[in-house]
Amino acid sequence: MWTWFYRLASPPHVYRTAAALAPWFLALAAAMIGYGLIDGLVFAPPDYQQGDAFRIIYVHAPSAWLSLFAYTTMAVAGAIALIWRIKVGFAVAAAAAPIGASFTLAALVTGSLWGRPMWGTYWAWDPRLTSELILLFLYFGVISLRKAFEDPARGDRAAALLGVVGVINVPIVHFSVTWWNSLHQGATLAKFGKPTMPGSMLWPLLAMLLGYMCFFGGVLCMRLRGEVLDRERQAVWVREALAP
Amino acid sequence: MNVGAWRAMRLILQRELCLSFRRPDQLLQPLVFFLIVTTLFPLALSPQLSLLRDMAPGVLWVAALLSSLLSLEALFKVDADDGTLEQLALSAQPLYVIVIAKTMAHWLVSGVALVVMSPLVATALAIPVHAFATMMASLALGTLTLSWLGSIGAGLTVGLRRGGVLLSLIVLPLAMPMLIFGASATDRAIGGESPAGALYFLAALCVFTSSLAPLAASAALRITLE
Amino acid sequence: MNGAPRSLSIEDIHVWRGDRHVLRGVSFGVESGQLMHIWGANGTGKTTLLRVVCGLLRPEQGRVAWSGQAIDGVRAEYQAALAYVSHEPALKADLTALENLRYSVGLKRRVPEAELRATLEHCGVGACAELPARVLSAGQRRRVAMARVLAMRALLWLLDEPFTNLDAAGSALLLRMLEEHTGQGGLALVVAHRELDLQRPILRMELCA
Amino acid sequence: MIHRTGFWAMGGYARFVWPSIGFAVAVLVWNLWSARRHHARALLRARRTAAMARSEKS
Repeated sequence: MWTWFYRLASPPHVYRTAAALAPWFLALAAAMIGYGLIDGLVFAPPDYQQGDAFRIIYVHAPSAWLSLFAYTTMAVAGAIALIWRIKVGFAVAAAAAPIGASFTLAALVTGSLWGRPMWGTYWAWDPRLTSELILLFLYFGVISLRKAFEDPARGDRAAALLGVVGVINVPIVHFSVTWWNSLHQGATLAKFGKPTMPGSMLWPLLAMLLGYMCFFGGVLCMRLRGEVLDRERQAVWVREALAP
Repeated sequence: MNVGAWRAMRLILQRELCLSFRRPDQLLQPLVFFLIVTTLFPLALSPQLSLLRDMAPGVLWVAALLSSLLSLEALFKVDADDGTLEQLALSAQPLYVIVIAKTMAHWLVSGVALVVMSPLVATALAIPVHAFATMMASLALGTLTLSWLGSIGAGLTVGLRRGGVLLSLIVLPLAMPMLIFGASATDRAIGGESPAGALYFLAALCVFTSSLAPLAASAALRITLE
Repeated sequence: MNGAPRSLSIEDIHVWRGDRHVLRGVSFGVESGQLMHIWGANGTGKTTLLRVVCGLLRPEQGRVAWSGQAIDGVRAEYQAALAYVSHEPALKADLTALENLRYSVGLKRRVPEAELRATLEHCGVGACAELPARVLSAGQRRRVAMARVLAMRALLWLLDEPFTNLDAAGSALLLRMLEEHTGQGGLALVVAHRELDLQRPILRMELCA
Repeated sequence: MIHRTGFWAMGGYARFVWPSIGFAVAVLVWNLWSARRHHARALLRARRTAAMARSEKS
């Protein structure tokens, strides 16, 4: 069972599988994001309180969700790599970090663009946006720590450890920020995502969420190939694959 | 003949304290920094007492955070530079014993000193005397938590030439919950409300980091010592 | 020295540093009473090899075994049995020579102060016991590091360029120490550029780039 | 035509909705572009290493 697992996680196998999977993920993503955007922007009815501004949720919520999902992926891959010494885990963690950071940024920008008409200001220290901002800082920490080491293998392991520490911290940050916010402003701010959303609004949102996940899978595969190649530059299989 | 973990911890603690008291200037620098930063705020904002009282907990906590961070960079780096960290790592003691002893020593010389000095700064920032007890308790818990978090960051950046900025980049986001609870405990005490809730959360954070950080920091050291 | 004969075996060690294949399948064994002299040009991985043997550096491939057991499994026992001197003497500049010994040797075994003083005396730096390491000369610091190795009463000595900065008398003393250590059944790995003229036969290994 | 303007106007929130969508799409495109570039560069580095190894051998 373990040998099978190690073979599955062997770099050449991962390199080839990622190449095979990426187009499928991206095609699915294109279909779902395309449907979600058209249905969400054109056909879904405007919100009775927020009007058409609520449509920003179709890009904000998937970005925010993905920012957390990518961080978790990064931490879990790093933990697996540290504990069971599966080197591909480091490559996955390294590949997930910049993708996650970009979607964190997207969630922040779209969130504050939504905030301007709703709160009258781009930035209102809303607990979710504040957590998202701290998440961005955590991403920066992990990415710069990896780059700071001259020896990439050590950078990988240090960054993986920081990722694990950060993922434990994320719920604490979220809880403390929510607590802090309730202390200072009360729940007066309008919020995204009411519990009862009619289907006509919900379907495109679900499609967007799934589409973003697929997109993440596809881009992760693409980046993963680069990371694996960099780590295996000296390996025989790379030389054979590149032999003229 | 073997040396137990407690004895080893006591020995390292003794070594650290001895080293810090041989260098009193380095002991005082973070404290002076704390004083200077807290002086900056009234100068930059306004010396109006009512305004100061509103800002005081935040100012106090941010200054404490920064000055603690300042001395954290050296936690493992000095020993790594002169080769004694390798000797400690090869001393047949588990790495976390070393981490715990060194972090406690750091807290004793930086955190406790900050707590002791805080009433002075608090008076200058117009914090009423009845809030001193809460403020000092929260600072004690907060600086201890920060020392633990910092030990992880210091362990991760120990081999790097310019680790200082990176250390702050790593540790500050992790320290934000602590800042929130600490500042609001102080804030509530000033306003005459019960700070119990915030203090409990702060204590919980402190216990949580105290139990996990030594493991994380020793894992970090094992990676960076290579 | 304590009892049973021990052996250290280094089995097919590979270490990569970035793109550089520093150690390419190094293997050898050392047993009680043997000394291995490791030499080779700069940059051939001598220090790296010693760090692998210490357990500070984990090799990409291969293993280090102490009496047949991988050192990862018997870490505490293995570390208690070894004394390592890197190319720095590893002394705290602000502590005295004696305090340096107290806080490093003291972590390995309970050791009375008088014994530490006697060891310093034996290594020719008894007069420096109360001086901070900062004011000692490079050669004196080396001697303090030698005293640390002696006082640890370790079975396995790992010495990285121990002759650096030592004068003729110091080198002779170190050679005598190595002779006695191996004579009593100790093991030693010595990285050195000079010849080790001991009476006992020694093992030699050259590392090549 | 009225419907078209209505759609693009987003009920008066066009200033916020379209930049949001635009930024989100830009992030998606950036991810695709940078992932491609990342792999291409890694390929280049690997080729260079392989060429160096070959020249060392011969």
